[in-house]
Amino acid sequence: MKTKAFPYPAVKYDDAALEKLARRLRCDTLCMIHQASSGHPGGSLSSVEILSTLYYQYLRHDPANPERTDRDRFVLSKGHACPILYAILAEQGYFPEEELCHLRRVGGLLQGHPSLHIPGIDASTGSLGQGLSLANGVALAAKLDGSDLHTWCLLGDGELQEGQVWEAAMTSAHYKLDNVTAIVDRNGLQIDGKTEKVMALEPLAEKWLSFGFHVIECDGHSFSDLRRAYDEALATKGKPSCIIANTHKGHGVSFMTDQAGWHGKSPSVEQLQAAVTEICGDKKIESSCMKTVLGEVKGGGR
Amino acid sequence: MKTKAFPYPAVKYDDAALEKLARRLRCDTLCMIHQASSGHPGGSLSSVEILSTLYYQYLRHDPANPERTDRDRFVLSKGHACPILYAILAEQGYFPEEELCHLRRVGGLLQGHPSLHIPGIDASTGSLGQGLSLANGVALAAKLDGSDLHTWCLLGDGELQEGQVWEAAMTSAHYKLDNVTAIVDRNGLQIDGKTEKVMALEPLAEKWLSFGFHVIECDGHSFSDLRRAYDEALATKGKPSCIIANTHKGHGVSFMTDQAGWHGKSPSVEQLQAAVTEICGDKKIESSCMKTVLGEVKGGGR
Amino acid sequence: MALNSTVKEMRLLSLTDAANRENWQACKVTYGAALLKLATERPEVVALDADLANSTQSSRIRDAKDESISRRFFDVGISEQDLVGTGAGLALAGKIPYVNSFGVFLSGRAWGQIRVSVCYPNLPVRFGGSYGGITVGPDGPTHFAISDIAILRSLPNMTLVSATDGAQVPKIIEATVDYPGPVYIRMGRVPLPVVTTAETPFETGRAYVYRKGGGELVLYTTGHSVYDTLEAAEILATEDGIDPWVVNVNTIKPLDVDTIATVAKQVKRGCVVEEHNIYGGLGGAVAEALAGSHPLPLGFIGIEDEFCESGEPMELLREYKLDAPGIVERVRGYLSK
Amino acid sequence: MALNSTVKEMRLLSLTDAANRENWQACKVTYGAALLKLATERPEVVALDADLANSTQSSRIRDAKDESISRRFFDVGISEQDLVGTGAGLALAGKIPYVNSFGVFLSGRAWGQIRVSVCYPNLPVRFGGSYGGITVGPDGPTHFAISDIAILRSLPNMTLVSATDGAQVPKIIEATVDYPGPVYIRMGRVPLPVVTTAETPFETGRAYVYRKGGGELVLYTTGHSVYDTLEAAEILATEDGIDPWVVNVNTIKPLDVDTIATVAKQVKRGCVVEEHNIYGGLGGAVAEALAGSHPLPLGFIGIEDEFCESGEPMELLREYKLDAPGIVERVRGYLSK
Ligand SMILES: Cc1ncc(C[n+]2csc(CCOP(=O)(O)OP(=O)(O)O)c2C)c(N)n1
Ligand SMILES: Cc1ncc(C[n+]2csc(CCOP(=O)(O)OP(=O)(O)O)c2C)c(N)n1
Ligand SMILES: [Mg+2]
Ligand SMILES: [Mg+2]
Repeated sequence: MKTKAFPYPAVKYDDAALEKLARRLRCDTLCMIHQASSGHPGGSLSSVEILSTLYYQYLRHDPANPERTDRDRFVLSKGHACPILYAILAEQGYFPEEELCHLRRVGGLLQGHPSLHIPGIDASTGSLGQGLSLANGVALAAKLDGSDLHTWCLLGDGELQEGQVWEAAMTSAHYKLDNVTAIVDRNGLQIDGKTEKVMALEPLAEKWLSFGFHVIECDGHSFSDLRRAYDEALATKGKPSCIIANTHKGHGVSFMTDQAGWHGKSPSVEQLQAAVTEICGDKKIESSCMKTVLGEVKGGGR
Repeated sequence: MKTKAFPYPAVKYDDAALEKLARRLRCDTLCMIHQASSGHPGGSLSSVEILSTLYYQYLRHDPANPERTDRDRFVLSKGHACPILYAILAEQGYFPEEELCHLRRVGGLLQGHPSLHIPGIDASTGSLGQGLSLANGVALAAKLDGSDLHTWCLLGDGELQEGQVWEAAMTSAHYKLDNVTAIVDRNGLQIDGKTEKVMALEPLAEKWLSFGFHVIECDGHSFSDLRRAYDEALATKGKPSCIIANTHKGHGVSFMTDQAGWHGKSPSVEQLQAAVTEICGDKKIESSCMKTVLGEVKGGGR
Repeated sequence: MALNSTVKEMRLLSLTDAANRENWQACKVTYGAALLKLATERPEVVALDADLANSTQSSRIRDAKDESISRRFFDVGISEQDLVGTGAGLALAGKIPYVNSFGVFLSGRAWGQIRVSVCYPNLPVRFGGSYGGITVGPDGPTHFAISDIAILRSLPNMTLVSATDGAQVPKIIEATVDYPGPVYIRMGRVPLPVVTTAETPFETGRAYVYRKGGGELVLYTTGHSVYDTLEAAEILATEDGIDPWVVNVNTIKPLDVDTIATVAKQVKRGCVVEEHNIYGGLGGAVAEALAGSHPLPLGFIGIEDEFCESGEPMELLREYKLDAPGIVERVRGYLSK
Repeated sequence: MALNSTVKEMRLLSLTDAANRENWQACKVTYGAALLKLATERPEVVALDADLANSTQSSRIRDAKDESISRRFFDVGISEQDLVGTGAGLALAGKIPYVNSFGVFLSGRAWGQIRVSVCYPNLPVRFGGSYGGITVGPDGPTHFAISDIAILRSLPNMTLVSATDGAQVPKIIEATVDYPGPVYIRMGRVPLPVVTTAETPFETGRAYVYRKGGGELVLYTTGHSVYDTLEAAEILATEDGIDPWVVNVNTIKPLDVDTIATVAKQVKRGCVVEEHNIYGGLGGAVAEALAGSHPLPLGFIGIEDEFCESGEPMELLREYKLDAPGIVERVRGYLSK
């Protein structure tokens, strides 16, 4: 079925490259959210390794041909984490990096939640709980067409409280959609606090197991452990897989880590600078988004 | 908290009495549905023992005071099975038995699905998946009030495909609602066929377990086994219980048993007569509803 | 704009033929057949259901002998949210999904999914909204779809078509299959009079004058109320000397404001007749359109903001005064005010 | 019916004071405080949320120091269907539940539950519908509640109140706590101008004349569009010599047809101004009411059936021409047609 090779996944991204990239993507994400004065840093930062491993090493896709029908698909069911996804898509060339500076702004390309009209975005999301059904639909179509494309869907852990997720989980299993992988960003937090306190999800692996999934747990901040999980998911036949990726909300920025309060808050100038310093350490990283935003900041702008 | 004794549960209903009653309720149900020319015999017949055990031996309630605030509650989440519930409520005196003959008729009391304005009905249902949330709400209120009332909720197995059920299940468990018992009428059928073929539910016990319920399986047509299950549910503290009652759709009428086609079909005159003969055997049972409907039938009416 | 037609030009069945029960048709029967035909011709057509395949007749795809067709049917069980989402996913992958359930559950149990998963990305999902109105009958209030027009009409990108009768359904299917964006087709449950013929025109987005009248009154209507409204118009013409226009608002969104306003200009007053709540449905759409173009006094003949009760379909039309005699009575009441 | 009031009788804040940012209030702040007060006074009051307690400020109940209050808060997690159902169950057991979430999810992700679990049995559930309209802002289209009026208005038994400003919220809470049946209170998200004072009347089911005008134009409006509409009216009066009436349709359902029609009779034309889709919302309600009583040419000033885009709240009001200058521009456009 495949005719032309895909530029991604790309061999050049080894762990060192990914690691550097992840730092940059974290910075971009925070710069974007600072610039927008709103957005969701916590759940974006917890997904950085999950998404960069996926977008650079696994997902078969082509920024020059965003509509290629034989591409793999990614549905960001936890749509509020779109800053990190937008940062990746911009870095890969789906749209100009400049757009990152206009996140959530009138006239900008990048909406507060993912919209299908944005190049590289495979589904409109933001109303939680809807993504896995969409992924299933794509996967069913792929089976009909004899296509070997794979669909990936990233869900929040709090999001799993939406009943539609379990409706969709039944459907994935019933139709033996081994071309669907659900990834749960298990950061343990939702807006109102700890998931186990707001509305407990444990025993979570048992839930997915009893809904017919092959369940894989992994460290959601370790590239190698994520690869192990992704490989196992791709290798599992006859049933869908669910990867429970254990993460920390706000990972990479000490004062944001595991803090529910950083779910949907934009960092101040000082907080942004502190975060960038912490993320970059002595490594010099400068994306064009960072240049713009941090330049403005330094220049006393805004 | 209890002040006045409840007429139900009533000691006089031993197994022999219940058995006789169940035959009569089955006949009433079929007469009603025949008379209405529409309705749901299959899922009503599968719930006869579940409901008669509950309404005569467990549920604390008072037909003379349908609104007593300290009464137990029953939510028929699988609202389409209301004929059997209406038959019980009429037999217990909530409203005149005569009403059974006007099921689903303009001007009649008894709507096609349960409505709160009908005496004895504790919740409006019929749009599947909504009942357990209602039961939880009542149970939370009872906990606030220090009331020891118990809420029971009967769900269809196909109904468990509604995501709201799993949202509600999480809530029952999270708030440790040991005053809620969910009963699943596990008759294995939904409208489009076998549940396992349409949208598989197994492993069902594991699903409820993983959602934090104490799970009890039982024979849903055995009074004694149902009692064992109900007792165990009432005795379980600190978490909600789910009783998976294994049943047969259309139970009691051989040509309806395990037939998806009898989900929502009204029996013809001949079928009704055959069914009543089979149910009653040599026992002479004549409810006023049966008299009216079968009398009309014999008199060549309608 | 010139008035597009007269009854004759519309090539309708005579009301006598329409009243003949032998000619009555249930939308689901013609829908199922049309769907099967479409699936045979178009490999990208798929069908989904939520445990109501026999009722909606999407079972025609499921039970097709040809496995290349039957494999394009997906039952998701009793889960309307997942139903709509899965359909949207199939559309994302280039399919043309027909998503089926009872109107009340399809529109009302998955509204948030229709909004974000379908309408926002403007995907070509087709909704087979069977069991519209109160002629759903004995299942009662929980099953009546009498707010579906109101809640779908407010969704950007949504196209909302109302099937006049069973005979028109295949025509609607054919006309909308390649429509760019979501389409909801509202259909009745039981066999009902047929007024359209093979020659009666249907175009998405058009309203049609089904009866030319005098200067007094126009009756705007839709779906299976068209027949009863035509009947009522005859009675009013014969018995009251009022000669009403009848406009079939075949597509409720986008609304054919031109036709609606052009007819309004010919008359003193209008009534809107629909098997739907008087709030927010066709009545709302027509009132908005006319207030914006040619304000006309309007009477609203529909369900008067209540849940109603169980009953036989025809009995209910009588009870809620939506059969021809009921419409006549309500129009007279309106005119005498 | 005599016209109930004038601006003075309405005891509104002056527009200069209203424009002063120091006086602006967010509905959620006053809502949270009012809810806490109510819960303190009334033991049967309970509050529920679906993981948005800090945003809706139902957190005031959760975080109450008094445990006899805080125990009456229930978070059900991110599950709007269960949220509504659990609230309904609490009402079945005699409680007065305040059910909270963002308007778009509360009305749209649980519409089928609001219909069958709440409205059909007519239970006294109160919905705190915060984040109404597009002033939700940067979260964007998925989070805009611009169809909530349309989809709730079509539900029998539903009462739909629209908070004019933050100051009015406690008054609404007080007036509706014992209302027999469901009540939905639509509120804005961000701090916005306040026009009502402690003396401004609020009664469920009433619309109020907030500005008496001349014979040309009436502006019907609701919620936080009231301020901008009053501003626009001043501009139109000063610059265009049009002296518009402004009617605050404070309760959208049941509709105060009397007041709406009585004002209509004084003028040649009207416009409806709302932070909502022009289809099915207040515009639809007013168009229906006037078509049924006193047909008036109407212009519809709202969201023009689109999903809109992300932006800062004030920026969006400007972009979609729902701030005072935008309203003026659109009214002028309408009048020049
Ligand atoms: C249907 C719906 N309800 C509520 C919200 C508001 N909301 C946005 S994010 C969020 C919390 C999500 O928590 P989780 O899924 O754990 O995401 P993460 O921790 O990864 O950010 C909520 C309630 C929403 N977007 N959609
Ligand atoms: C939300 C909703 N979707 C669809 C239906 C139509 N419906 C009525 S009964 C039924 C099947 C129920 O199957 P199950 O829950 O197994 O009930 P039982 O077998 O006990 O009759 C369906 C799909 C409904 N009533 N509500
Ligand atoms: Mg989380
Ligand atoms: Mg069953």
